Amino acid sequence: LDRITGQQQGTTAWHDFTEAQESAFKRSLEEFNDGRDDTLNAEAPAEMEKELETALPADQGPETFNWAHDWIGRYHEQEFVYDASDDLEIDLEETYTENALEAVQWEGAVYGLPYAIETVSLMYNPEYVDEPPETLSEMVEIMEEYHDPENNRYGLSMPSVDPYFLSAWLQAFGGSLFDTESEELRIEDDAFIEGVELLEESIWPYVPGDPGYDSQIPVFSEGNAPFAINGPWELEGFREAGVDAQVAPLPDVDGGDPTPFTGVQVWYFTSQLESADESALETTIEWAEWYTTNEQAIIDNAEIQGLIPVHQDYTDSDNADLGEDVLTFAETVEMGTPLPTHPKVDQIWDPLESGLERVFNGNESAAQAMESTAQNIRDRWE
Amino acid sequence: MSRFTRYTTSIGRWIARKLTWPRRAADSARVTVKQVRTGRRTVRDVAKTGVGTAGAAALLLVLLFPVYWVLAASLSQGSGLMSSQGIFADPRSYNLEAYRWVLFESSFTYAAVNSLIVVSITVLVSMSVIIPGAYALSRREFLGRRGILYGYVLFTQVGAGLSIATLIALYALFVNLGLDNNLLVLGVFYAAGAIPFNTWLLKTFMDNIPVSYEEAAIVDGASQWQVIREIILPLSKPGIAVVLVFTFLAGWNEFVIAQTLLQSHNYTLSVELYSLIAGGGYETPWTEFSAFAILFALPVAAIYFLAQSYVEDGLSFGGMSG
Amino acid sequence: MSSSLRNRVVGHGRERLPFDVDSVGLAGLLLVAPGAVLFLSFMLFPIAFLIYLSFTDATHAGTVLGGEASIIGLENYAQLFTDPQFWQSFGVTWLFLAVSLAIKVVLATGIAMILTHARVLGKRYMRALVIVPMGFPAIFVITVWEGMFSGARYGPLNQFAGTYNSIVSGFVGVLDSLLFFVTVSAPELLLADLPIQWLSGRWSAFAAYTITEVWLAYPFMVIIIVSALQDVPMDLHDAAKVDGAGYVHRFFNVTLPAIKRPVLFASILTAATSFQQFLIPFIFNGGGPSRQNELLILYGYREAIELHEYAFASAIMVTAIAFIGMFMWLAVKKGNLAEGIDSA
Amino acid sequence: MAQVRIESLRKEYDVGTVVAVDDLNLEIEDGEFVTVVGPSGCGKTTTLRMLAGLEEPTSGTIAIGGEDVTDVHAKNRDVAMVFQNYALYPHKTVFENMAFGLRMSTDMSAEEREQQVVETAEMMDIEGLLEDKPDQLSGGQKQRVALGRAIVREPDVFLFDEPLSNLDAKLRTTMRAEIQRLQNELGITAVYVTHDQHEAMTMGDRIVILDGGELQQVGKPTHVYENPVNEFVGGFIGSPSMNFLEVDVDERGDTVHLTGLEEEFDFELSGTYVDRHAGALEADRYTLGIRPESVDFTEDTRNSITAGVSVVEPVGSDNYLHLDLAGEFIARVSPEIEPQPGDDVTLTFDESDIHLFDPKTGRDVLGPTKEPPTMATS
Amino acid sequence: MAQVRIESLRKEYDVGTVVAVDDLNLEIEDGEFVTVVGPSGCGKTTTLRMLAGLEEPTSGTIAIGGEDVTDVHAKNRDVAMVFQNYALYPHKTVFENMAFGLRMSTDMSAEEREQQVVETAEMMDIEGLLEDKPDQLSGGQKQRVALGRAIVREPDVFLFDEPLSNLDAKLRTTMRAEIQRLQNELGITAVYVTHDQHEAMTMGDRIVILDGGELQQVGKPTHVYENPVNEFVGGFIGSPSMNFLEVDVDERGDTVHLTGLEEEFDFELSGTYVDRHAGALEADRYTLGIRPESVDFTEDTRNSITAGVSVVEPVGSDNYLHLDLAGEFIARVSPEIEPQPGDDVTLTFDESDIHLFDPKTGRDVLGPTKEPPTMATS
Ligand SMILES: Nc1ncnc2c1ncn2[C@@H]1O[C@H](COP(=O)(O)OP(=O)(O)OP(=O)(O)O)[C@@H](O)[C@H]1O
Ligand SMILES: Nc1ncnc2c1ncn2[C@@H]1O[C@H](COP(=O)(O)OP(=O)(O)OP(=O)(O)O)[C@@H](O)[C@H]1O
Ligand SMILES: [Mg+2]
Ligand SMILES: [Mg+2]
Repeated sequence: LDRITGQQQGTTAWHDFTEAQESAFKRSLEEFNDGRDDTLNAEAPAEMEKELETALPADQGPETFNWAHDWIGRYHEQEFVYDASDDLEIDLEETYTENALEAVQWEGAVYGLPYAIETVSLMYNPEYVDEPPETLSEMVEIMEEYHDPENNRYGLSMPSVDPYFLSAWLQAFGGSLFDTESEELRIEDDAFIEGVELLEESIWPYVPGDPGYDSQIPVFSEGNAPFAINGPWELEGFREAGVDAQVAPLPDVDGGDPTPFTGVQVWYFTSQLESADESALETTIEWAEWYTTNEQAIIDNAEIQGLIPVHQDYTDSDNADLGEDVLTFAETVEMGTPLPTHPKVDQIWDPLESGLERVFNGNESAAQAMESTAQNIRDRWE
Repeated sequence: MSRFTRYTTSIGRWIARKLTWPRRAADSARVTVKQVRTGRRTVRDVAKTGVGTAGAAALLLVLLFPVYWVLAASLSQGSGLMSSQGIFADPRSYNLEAYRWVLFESSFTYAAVNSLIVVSITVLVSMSVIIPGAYALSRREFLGRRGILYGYVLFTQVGAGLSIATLIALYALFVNLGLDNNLLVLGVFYAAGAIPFNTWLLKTFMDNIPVSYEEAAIVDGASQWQVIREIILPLSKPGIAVVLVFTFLAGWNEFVIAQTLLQSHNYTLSVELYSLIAGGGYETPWTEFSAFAILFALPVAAIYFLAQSYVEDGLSFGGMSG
Repeated sequence: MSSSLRNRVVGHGRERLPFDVDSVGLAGLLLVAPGAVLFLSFMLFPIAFLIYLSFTDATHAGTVLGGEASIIGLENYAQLFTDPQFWQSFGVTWLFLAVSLAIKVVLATGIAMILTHARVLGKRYMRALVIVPMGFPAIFVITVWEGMFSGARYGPLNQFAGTYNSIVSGFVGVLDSLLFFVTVSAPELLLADLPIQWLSGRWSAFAAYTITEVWLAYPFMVIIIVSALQDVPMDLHDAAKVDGAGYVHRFFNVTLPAIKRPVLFASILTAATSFQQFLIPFIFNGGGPSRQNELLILYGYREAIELHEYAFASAIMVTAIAFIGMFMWLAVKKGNLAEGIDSA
Repeated sequence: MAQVRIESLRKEYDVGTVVAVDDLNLEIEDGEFVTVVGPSGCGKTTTLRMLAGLEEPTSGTIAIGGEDVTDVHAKNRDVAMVFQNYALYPHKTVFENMAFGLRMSTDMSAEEREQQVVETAEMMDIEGLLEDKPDQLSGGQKQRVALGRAIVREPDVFLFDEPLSNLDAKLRTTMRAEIQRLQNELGITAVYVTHDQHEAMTMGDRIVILDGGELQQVGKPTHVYENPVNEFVGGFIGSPSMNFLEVDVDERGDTVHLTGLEEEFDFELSGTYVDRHAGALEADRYTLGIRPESVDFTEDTRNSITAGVSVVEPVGSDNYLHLDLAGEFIARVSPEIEPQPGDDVTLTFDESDIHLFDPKTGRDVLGPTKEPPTMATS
Repeated sequence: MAQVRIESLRKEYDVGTVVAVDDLNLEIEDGEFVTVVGPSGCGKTTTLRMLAGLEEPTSGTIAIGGEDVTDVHAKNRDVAMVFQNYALYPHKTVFENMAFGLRMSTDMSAEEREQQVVETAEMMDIEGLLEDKPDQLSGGQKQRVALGRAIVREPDVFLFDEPLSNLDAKLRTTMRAEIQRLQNELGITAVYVTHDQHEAMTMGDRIVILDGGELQQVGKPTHVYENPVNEFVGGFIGSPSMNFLEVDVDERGDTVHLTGLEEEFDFELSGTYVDRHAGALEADRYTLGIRPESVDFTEDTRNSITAGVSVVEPVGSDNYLHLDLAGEFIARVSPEIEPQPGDDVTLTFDESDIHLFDPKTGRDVLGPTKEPPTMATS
């Protein structure tokens, strides 16, 4: 009957781990729950973002969930998150890197604890490439050599219009999406448009025609492309498919610096905790503290998915055995800048993606597209 | 008991009839050859039939290509759907790995039980109001009959879109009443949505049952209830079968509402299927998705295939032609 | 005279059982009531709530559920009717409805005719197969078609296009070697430019929607038309043959009129569903590119769920419901479905 | 087995705009077989349905076996009806069809029911069909099952609504005999609607003729044939139809002459005849009715009429001569008489065979003298 | 307007398991009206459909107007068919129904078509219905429209498939006359299938009798009535049916006696009669056939037979006496003769009226002497 009426008990965490990640997560969860009176239950909703959106205001949501830090601003505004600064027992400054700590805070409140940081980087197939290219022009040369769509061979595999994957180049010449201080849109700036033009010139000619994620992946995983640009989560999949994918830092750009977005992975504290009973609050806080500091979890994350730790103990010491890949990703993270968290940014992604797609398809020039996109976004802000 | 065995044997015979076509096809082929040889049928005549049949079969192949494609994909574990080797993976590499995964490792079975719970409620509740409603609308005169009928016709096809439109309102309603995340309520909700179309459908069907059967029964001394049980219901069988299938589908296939109202431990199959695409990373695991989808759609497809004549009868708007 | 005869014909269906009128129809009312009440209780409240919301300033779900919204009158509607995106969605929705309906009707009629034709053996099995997709969950069908329309070179449809290209060039190549004085190369016009970005082009995405919609709805149409075709008296065909009518004339003069009403009926039903199509654009490309194909319901859904404009979204939904209601009402009136109500 | 008594029965449809049955009075004896005829739409079916309880009379009463059943629901009247289209339950076997009524209206045990059904089936010679469904049966078999279904209940009254109209001629003859035999054997009161002349004449103890919802005549078939009360009945009963001629009545001294209005024709009535009908011939214009078989040929020019033959229809046993007289005038003659179309023939008839109808009321002014027609009682 | 010639026509269904028409030979003159009768399932409809081109013969040829049309598609034959259920296009008005054939098979202009349709409609008296749809028409009106649709095309051949079987008796009589008048006027060859005795006898110039797919007899109706070639035709044509008695032939010196097998009955044939049929009476057992109207009553005990009366059926113009003889034996007598059931009557008949059928082949051994029947030509 419980199942039919579905009334759920206990403290809950929502997650959106992939299958590979899930087993490690489950292991951690078991370990955490072992011996606890109030255990933490895990659930994986079909579409976490939408479901949080309805469940939280209705008091039907989880106590915690994991996601990149970029929702902090909006969730603060919608009052979906809980400020746990008074409840935390851990010394934040001592434990997490500065970047990461900044990411989970908003106007002084602590809305979650960070456990990793990630970004996209270059990957290459050693069958085609001996040494990873140092500069973009080297990379273009190699892509040029292999690119031959007629025979199912491409230069690069990359979700081609998703701003997250393109951010390194879009922001290569000093451009950015949004100025958090002045709350102004920056995509019409010359620096940003230059970034788009760089894509047009050096990147897009070498990817498969369908910019979508699902279409791009197989090109690399089946060994039909020398390069891919993707995140640590895909590494395992590539290797399982039989490509000995290697990670490299993003190549330098003439006259600029590739600046990818980085995402801090966070266990959020939700507004559910405001009315929650003592034990639920305790469980949630303890879980976040435990997970973000647990060695096994950190190593699992690093090894399985190439997630870069944000725990100071593991970043400083090069001796920590986290593997090559993580170190390489860490190098890329160094170049990057955190995803903006301002609520207004939320309205930027979709229009920007459409705008980029129009340029990708050759329907509009970079400047035109950005101009109309900016207009579009401003309309939405109203 | 004997009734049960009678039903099972007749169902068995019915399935057997559906499945023995190769033998019958061979028989008629033999006869045709004989006819041509004895000059009873011209070669041209046979050829025309051959071309017609081949054309129809070709059309069918084209139409059902997506089905074939998913089927192939579900068997191609290890060589993704978007494989650059082509649409059709090498049949030698076909394996049942994905099905094993769906059945034993995914939450398929668990969600299937949820789906079954929802569907049984939907079917039970909707049938128990649709049949009397259709009967009354078809056979009785009462206050507001035309109004209700009009309303039902207007709402026949609005159900699905309406639910999306009123999604948030529904959610608010359910949450406020504490009825969200409740399979029972979800089932009842589907039943409610299925009422207008199916009531109207069944009513149209019942309209074509001649009144004289009822009159005969009344003259034979049957009471109102006996007339319904002994005459109307048995004669409405094809219509009821179709409505049964439709209400079943209403509960089995719906996804948007289920996703909104249910939490993941209560997901039905359709939401689980969707979370295969949407959840957990960027990439769609096509093979698993296909296997999952096929196992999900198979029962309904099988019912359709076997109940074809009922469906054709039940959807025959005989009274509407002309 | 003819009118009284007609009354008798039509009235036939209106016969009711004896002594019905006395009982003031109480029994009848009691029989329909549970269904009607159940339906209304699940439909009426949400609609009322939606209408209420459309007059408020609710933004994200929190404001709706928390009851923090306040009434602002018709502002949302004013904004809606001046929003170019609304008119864009509105137009493309009707276009989608019309195009997919036209294709559906023609295709389904064709299939139904073929699958009832005397020259086709095993047509019962083929019919059984052809309606199987009706049982597939929409979400499944749509996802599969999304895969079919993959813009990758090795997306299934692009592969077909590739095969087509090589057939064309192969054919031209044969021509070329036959006529060795001139060099013939495959004309660009005949060749598809591969890979086709189905879902990135405005019209190709629209075409993809349409094809998927057609595939979703054709089985229902086919069944209805097959049933209707089987009710066409053979005698009428014989009479037309004797009258000197060939196949085409028989189709237009005997078959078509006989299946007209069922087809009309099925058209209205599926058109109403098309109008509310949501999953196809939602799954395919979110109504893209650049919201150019954002069908009405998706438009509302996005405004609510993704853009956190619940009140505005409610105004869209209310408008959509109003239109679909009007459409059905007109269809019922003009399409004489009301006759079905009265007589049948 | 019961007497049926219908009093001032009236049925209106559509709020009185259609009067299907108008002030009908009729008494049917226990065990009697009554046939009901009339043109299409005259109210035959409506009357039957009111008897069965399927239609509520607008006014008037119906009594069965002395008990007023006007307000009794159909299911509580002990009548059985055989519908024109049989109305066999298509989803039930023949056995179940027949057992249904017993199951509904008696509290017999299953064995008793089975026994009774099987007995009846044997009587109807359909015991081999008991396991079949109606759509496996031929028309004649269906018919017999429908009869069997009615008979098995041994009702008070049988109602038949054109039960044979869907059958072919041969089968009809057989079934007709069968129904008669059964009704005789069982002695159940029966009301039999038909539009077949022959059935109406041969099957009924009495025949009821309706027109426009009103009763025209009731009586023994031969009596009605010979003494139609009015022009309608005269024209309706008999095939080929009675011939009609418009005549003037001309009293010339002692004798009375009938002279043709459009035809040259002078027919002198004998004195005894005139005496017998004294007082009847008051108007001076009548419609003269004469049956085709009463037309004789003569050489005599007195009391005769000469007409051209337009068509000769040989039907084997007789020849029908269509004559150029008063629109449609048919003489039935023996097959040896074969005039050619275009020939002139002279014909006459016996004064005892003629009918004189009042052209306004249509009533036969000579009619009632021969034998009082058994009119509807009240 | 054309002659129709059918040669060795054969039609099999279901891979030869059903032979619907078997080796049919028939020649129909230009302008002739031929009626086709036979029991249900004898192949009447099949023959007609082959003539129309709706069914492909298994073997044999059909020629219309001297031209072999066996392989010509229906739409290219100039025939018009009136279907049993009319088969009017339900969505077309009467006008459109009638104009459709003209539109399809001629290249008349719209005005010409309209003129022709209106003319025909006037001829059929349906010009007031031109704008109506078929379901607004009564049965008789539909019938006339169906006829009109056939007539308007002025085809080579008319085919009628039981066109009147759905109509009531009165309407049937009227329509029958109408069809005959029209066919006469237009002079178009017509083949008319019916199972109504009366229609078959009265309408046809010649009558064709089929049984089990085989031709039994062709000839003028009266000739066939009087001289059925075999027992089947004898029994099939005529209503009530011919009576049959099993008899032994007994040569007693100079005279020949027919003695009843089951009945006590001794009938002496006259010398002249025997001489005339010399050589015909070779077997010693025959089935004697005698028509109900040929049965006379006598007081004489010679050449007579006594039987009990079981039923007296008064049909107004005659009485039918059912006698306890040879299963079913009917005598048609005038309505004055009214014995009571149970009475004994003595009956006899003229030797010229009897038929003797060979019990094995069924052929009438006396038959061919009177007049050579017009058999099918080939
Ligand atoms: N349900 C009804 N509503 C309105 N009028 C009706 C109804 N039933 C019958 N009538 C009318 O009542 C009259 C008598 O009908 P009824 O069916 O009794 O005729 P009938 O004698 O049985 O004719 P038929 O020989 O054609 O069966 C007709 O004028 C008919 O139109
Ligand atoms: N399409 C068919 N398939 C198989 N058998 C058929 C078909 N059509 C007719 N028959 C058979 O052929 C024979 C002759 O049929 P037909 O319809 O010509 O008879 P009919 O003389 O017109 O009979 P009726 O008087 O009942 O109309 C019958 O035995 C019938 O069962
Ligand atoms: Mg009637
Ligand atoms: Mg026939």
